Amino acid sequence: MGRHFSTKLLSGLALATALTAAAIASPASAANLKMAWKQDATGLDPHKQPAFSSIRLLELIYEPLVRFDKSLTIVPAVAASWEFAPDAKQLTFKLNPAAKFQDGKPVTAADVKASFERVLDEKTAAVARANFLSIASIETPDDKTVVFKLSQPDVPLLAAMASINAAIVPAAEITAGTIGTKALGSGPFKLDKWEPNSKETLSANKDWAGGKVNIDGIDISVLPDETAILAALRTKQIDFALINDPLVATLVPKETSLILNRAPVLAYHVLQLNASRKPMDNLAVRQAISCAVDRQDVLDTASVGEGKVTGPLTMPGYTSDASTLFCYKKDLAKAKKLMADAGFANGFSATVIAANGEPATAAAEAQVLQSQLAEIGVKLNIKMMELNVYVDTWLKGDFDMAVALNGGRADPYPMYNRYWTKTGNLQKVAGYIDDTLDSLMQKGRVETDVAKRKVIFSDLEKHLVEVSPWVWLYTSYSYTAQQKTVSGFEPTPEGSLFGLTKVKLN
Amino acid sequence: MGMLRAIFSHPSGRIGGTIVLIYVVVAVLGLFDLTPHNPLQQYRIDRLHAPSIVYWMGTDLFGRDVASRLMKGVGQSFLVGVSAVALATIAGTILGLTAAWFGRLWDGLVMRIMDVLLAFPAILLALLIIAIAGPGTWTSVAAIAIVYTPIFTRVVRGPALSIKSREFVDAARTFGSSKSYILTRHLLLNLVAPLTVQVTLALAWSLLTEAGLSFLGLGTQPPASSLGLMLADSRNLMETAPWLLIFPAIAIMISILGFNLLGDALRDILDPKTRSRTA
Amino acid sequence: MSYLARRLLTFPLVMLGVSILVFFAIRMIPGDAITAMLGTEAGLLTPAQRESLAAYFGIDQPILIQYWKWLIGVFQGNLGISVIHGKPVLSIILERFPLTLQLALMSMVVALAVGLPAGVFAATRNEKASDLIVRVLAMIGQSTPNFVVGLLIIYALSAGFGILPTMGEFTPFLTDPLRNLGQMILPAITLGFAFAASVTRISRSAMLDVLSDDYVRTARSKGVPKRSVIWRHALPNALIPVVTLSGVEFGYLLGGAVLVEQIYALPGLGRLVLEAILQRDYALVQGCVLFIAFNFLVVNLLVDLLYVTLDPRIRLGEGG
Amino acid sequence: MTSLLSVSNLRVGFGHDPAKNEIVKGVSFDLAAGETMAIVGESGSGKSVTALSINRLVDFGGGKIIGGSIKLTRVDGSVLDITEAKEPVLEKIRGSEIGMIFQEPMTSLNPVLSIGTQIEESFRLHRGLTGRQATAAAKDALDRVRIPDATRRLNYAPNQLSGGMLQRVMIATALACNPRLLIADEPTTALDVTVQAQIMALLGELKRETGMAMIFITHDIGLVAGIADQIMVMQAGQAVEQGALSEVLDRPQHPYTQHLLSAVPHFESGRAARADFSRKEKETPALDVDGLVVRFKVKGSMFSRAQGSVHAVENVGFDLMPGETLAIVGESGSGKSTTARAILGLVKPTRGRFATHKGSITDATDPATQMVFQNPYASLNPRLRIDSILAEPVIAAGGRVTNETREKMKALLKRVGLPEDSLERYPHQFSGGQRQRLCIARALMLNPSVVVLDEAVSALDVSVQAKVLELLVDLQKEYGLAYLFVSHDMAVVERIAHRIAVLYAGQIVEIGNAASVLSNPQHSYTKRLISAVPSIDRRNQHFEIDTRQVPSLVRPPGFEPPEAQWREFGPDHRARAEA
Repeated sequence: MGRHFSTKLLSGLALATALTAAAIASPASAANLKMAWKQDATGLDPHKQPAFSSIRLLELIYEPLVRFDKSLTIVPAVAASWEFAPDAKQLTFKLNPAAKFQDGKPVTAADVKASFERVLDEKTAAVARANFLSIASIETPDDKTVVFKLSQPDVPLLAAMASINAAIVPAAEITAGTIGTKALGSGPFKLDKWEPNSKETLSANKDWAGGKVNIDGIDISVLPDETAILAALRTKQIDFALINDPLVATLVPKETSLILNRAPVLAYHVLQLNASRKPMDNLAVRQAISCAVDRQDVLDTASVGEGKVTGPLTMPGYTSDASTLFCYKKDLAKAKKLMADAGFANGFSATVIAANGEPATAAAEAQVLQSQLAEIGVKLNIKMMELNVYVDTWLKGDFDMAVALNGGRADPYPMYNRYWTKTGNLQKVAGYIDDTLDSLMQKGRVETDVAKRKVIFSDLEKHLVEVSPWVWLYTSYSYTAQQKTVSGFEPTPEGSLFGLTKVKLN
Repeated sequence: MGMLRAIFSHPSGRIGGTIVLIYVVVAVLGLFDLTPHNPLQQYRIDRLHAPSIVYWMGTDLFGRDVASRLMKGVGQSFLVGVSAVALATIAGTILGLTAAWFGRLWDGLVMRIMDVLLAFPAILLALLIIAIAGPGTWTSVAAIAIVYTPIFTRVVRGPALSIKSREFVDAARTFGSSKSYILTRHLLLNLVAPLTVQVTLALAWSLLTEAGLSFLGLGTQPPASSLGLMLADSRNLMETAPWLLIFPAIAIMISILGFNLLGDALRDILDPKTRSRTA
Repeated sequence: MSYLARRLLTFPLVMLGVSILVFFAIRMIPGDAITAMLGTEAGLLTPAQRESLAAYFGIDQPILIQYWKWLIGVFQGNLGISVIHGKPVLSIILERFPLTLQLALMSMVVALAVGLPAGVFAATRNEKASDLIVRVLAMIGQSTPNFVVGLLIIYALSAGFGILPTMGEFTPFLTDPLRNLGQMILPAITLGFAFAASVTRISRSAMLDVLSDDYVRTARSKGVPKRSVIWRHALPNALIPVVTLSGVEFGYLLGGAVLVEQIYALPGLGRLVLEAILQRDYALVQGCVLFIAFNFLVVNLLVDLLYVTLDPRIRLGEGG
Repeated sequence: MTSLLSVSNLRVGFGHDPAKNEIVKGVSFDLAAGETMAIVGESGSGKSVTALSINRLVDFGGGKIIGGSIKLTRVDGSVLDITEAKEPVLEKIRGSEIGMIFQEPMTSLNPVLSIGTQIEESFRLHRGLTGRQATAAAKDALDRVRIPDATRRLNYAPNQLSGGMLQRVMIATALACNPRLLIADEPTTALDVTVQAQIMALLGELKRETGMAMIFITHDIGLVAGIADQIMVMQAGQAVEQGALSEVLDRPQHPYTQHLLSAVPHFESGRAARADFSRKEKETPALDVDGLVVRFKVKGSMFSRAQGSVHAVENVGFDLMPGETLAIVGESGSGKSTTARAILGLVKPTRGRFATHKGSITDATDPATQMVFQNPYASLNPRLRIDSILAEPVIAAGGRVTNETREKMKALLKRVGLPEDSLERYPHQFSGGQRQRLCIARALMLNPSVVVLDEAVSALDVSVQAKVLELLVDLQKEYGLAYLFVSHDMAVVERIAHRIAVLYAGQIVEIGNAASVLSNPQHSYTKRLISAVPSIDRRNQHFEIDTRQVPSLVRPPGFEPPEAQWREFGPDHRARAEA
């Protein structure tokens, strides 16, 4: 009995290892880039999907009129050229004649008009609608020109048009209502197959107007566990991968066969204080908290130093030197004095909410902040929440404090108009508003001169940090990892994967 | 008393008993913060220190002493495990007993509800409860308790049905003993044996489930630590700081091993049929 | 057979119970499909936009009417459309189910192939050293959380040998057996390991019980040799509790092993339901849970029938 | 006569240190071919262990032969010492040269294998028969043990046959390969007396046909008279007396043998019946049962209508005077227990009226009637101490446990012959006999007028039985108790009953004064019952074999039995007229 039993077990194991090795060797399609990410897209309708994981996929399939390049300057996409009228109340676009949809039909002005009308129509519930309210009417003098008539000058409009949420879709598809199910865009790649939360197969769009793509296609697999992604990279099962968690990303450089691309992003880690709730309604308390937080220490512990401390403005051209901002160097004495002045000498207790795993460093940040604020008597109770429960609570502003990672924009106005303007939709979440903020925002919106806009918005930043409704912490990086055999990928501050169009497999 | 001597004379009882005893001591020390370092104290300069004489099991991402957090973690996991299993036992016993005793309609109703809970995938049931009530120690307790109540109901109902037909219950009926007297003195007392065995096994399962929930981010909430949460957090640091995974993994494995061995010993001791075999 | 009839009668009742539990429980979770899709941007929606999205997701009518409509649909075999996948729920489930089914079957094969002989081996060498070793090994198997075993296997294989089961997508057995087995063997071992431990313990105690029964003594008195006393007389009777245990466990496995699927990145039923809950795809969650509950009940019924055929002593009249 | 088997100074021990835990302490005997040796003794006397040592099955039960020798003369004349033989050799002997049958036929056959397969196994092992040959041989084996319609029965599963039938299958299996020695370990103890008679007859006949030797183990010395050539009486692991049958039965030397023959109840066809009671005319009966009917609905499957019901008890009526004992006698399936349980309210009667002199009792909580059950190990809650067990009736009747109640408990314990300190002990610390005394004490806590005893002594050892019966008689005289004594053991009934009611298929077929019913039975069933009872003075009697089964009690719905006509035989003795 004994002998028979052990030999059966050993032979079973030997078979297992042999099969595993054999299965790895079989190559996927030759010149396809094998890629993996943790968070899969949640939908295919470019006008409705704000989720970062969806935008990365849709940027490869659809194209907006214009887009940002590496240094966030606006470059042509579907539109070859554009210009504001002198009074900035009219914006004319000339379409690239070679631009064609993936079914071969050329992109016409009518498609552009239909797309923007779809975005503006409330029934579509398009995400970026708020940024285009200044469009009064859209005229198409000929097939290749589109004229936007504006109700008031709106400089950030052009930046807003550079988002995939304003992608150009075929008018015929709109009428047929198949935008959400069939992915037909004018972008560099065609979506051949999509199994949500499992895998996507993309093939290169031969007659893409934007130039030649060096790879035949992309096989994307969804690996929910980032250690698995690292393991897949190590065993050459994938050529390219997106990584969220800095703890995993920092392991990539240790592998000789892998390269880690690190690109600073506009999204900012922040500790939001709810100024509409006692005792955070007291300015001194908010300032005390801001002074008690050691931002560099939070960055070093939660994200192992991967990132840099930042003020409210994170986009190139507007960022300022963080050390000049109010209380950006930890000053415990000042913090304690402020607390005493506010009558909270022995502190108070509050709850901070954070979403589970979104961002990956949320729990760590909460725990570091908890121990830092304990030094001025603020006893924090951490409440980790499942993502959607967090979003629901966050939108209702139903929290004392919240650890968050909020998206950034290339232009300060669309980034903060929802929080720091009197008519902002997310006023409840910001929990604070005053006239200086509102007037600075309006001035910034209409000001067309870039230098003057920089001055306006840096005043806004100084004021925000002083009034400290939120404690801005740091910006981190978006990571992509690739085998040494992959070259030519350029990351962008918006974390877009558009750089894959330039990638070569050698 | 007699039971302890019996447990320690049984081969697997000896091993299981000592393990569980050690864990109970560690859990008590942990719960009363009698640990080498303050488990919540962040010595951030010593982040991710390898095990040394100062930090016996090294430090975690925030420079907290892993040994102290492990002791606190054992306390927390036991707290969650014991209270969840206690809840499930009480609920299961009441439902199982009444179902066995009153039979027919009530029995049908109770067992159908239990079937519904059993047919529902366990981890998803726990997930739904936690998502509704928000994660936290007591919601995990409730979630695990609700998942185990059907199992306990069945473990109680089976033997209760067989005891109900035993002659000493008939005798009690002939005196006209009251229903509650028969339920408590005759049925309940004789269910102690199968229940104790099930409790020890359920404690082992609850540790596993708590670890599973923490892995999905729904178990114990930071900065508190439970064995499951420490395991889950160590996932992405597996290569840079392996001690963060090894110590909690061993701790959870040995504690469950202890419970299983104890459960086996109790089954042999309390179940008269097998008592003769393990002379 | 009144026992079978009674069991069949309770089937729809339990399914109804499950449908009510899942339908209302998921709607009690804060955050709905809109926040799931739009995240923080949902705050920017104007009332009209929110209204049209609610209609799109079918969460605008009162809850009872939603339930009634859905139930009617279920009876007609239409489990509704998944919002995220844009496909009928049933087709998504049937796409993901082969993986979970194969994983469940393979884990059971691993569990029985390892557990049964080990249990019988331990029982026949009762109380000797080898019995204790097998039992402690079985215990260790049952004491390790399967996600820890999974993590360690992945780390050891990738760092140590540079090989790894293919992840992310599932190649059905028929299309490419080699690649399929390569992908499924390790998760099956991870899942089967803990399951094998409980099979060992159950079969050991069942064998010990059976070996002390009268008919084994009768068999010996007939001069039946030691080996066939175990295989022809003892094992068929000891199989009964093992069958019940593996049946119930198989029923659970059909619900998908969420944790193992997560680690090995297998698009199985467990992950499908988990993601559906996180994305508040109500139709998909309800469809999946009904499907899993249905399988669980069918498997339990089959186990009962097998139980009766294996052991004629249980007259059908008195079971249940 | 060459001795087939010669056992000298056999010593067998159990557990880790067998020497310290010796059960059989030096037993020797010789057995010639074709001879039958009976080994008689009570439980714990080591008789079963001796039997199990002969074919070394004792090794599997945790025992070990630590001394002496067992020499078996094999077919080819060679002599083998079984104590030294290795397992493979023993496997050759078991089944082919030594057959064995056991006490519990219901559990001695493998439940999942058909009867045919289990018999064919012996032929396959020792005769190399396979397939159709083996099946034919199995069918012949079944015919030989007089099992009707054998071919169909081959595919039956064990649970489809009655105890008697199963024991016949066991005999067929054991004798399949015509072993030269059959060891029968209490083969009929678990069977009804009429079925026991048929099995004994079958064994006697098979012995004559095959000339096989037999070792017959039993605790009932009466049973041995009809079949044994030699007797060996064992007590506490030693053979206290052995010799030829008549030698030992007529002139017992050892006091223990004498005790077994005299003190232990033996059936003497009515001569030993009690005469210490006479019924006074107008006294109100302690218990009057009239027209008791108990029927259980047989639930058809979901779809077909109810198929009718089991008529367990049909129109039973009798009365019971204070101080009098009425015995209800019948075999399993006759409805005697159901009658007792119906009176106590444990079973809901379909019709019928009971009255005690304290008025009619409607439900079970009448303290006047108490019950003592059959299995002493199951009728006491193992988790309760004796004082709370005894207190239960008082609490149930609404009383409170005062020291006065404790005094009463102590008195009762003394009265039933148990030490006063037993109040603090648990049931598992008492022997079977002591537990039955506890049950009796519990029944007397509320000074009942009627005590129903359902097979109260049948689970006890023979000598313990005698003492408990004496106790019951004394208590009856002291407290004027009325006993309703349900039993299947005629020897015990003869010792305790004033009047006897014979029950068959749910109906009283004969009732009357004990002496007249036993000495001159009228109804055919009573005659058959009494003739089947083994007794010492009927030596080497030839029993005729009849294989009639107990009739099925299932009747179509709405069936009512015909009105009973009675024939009178003396002042207090009447029998049901037979068709």
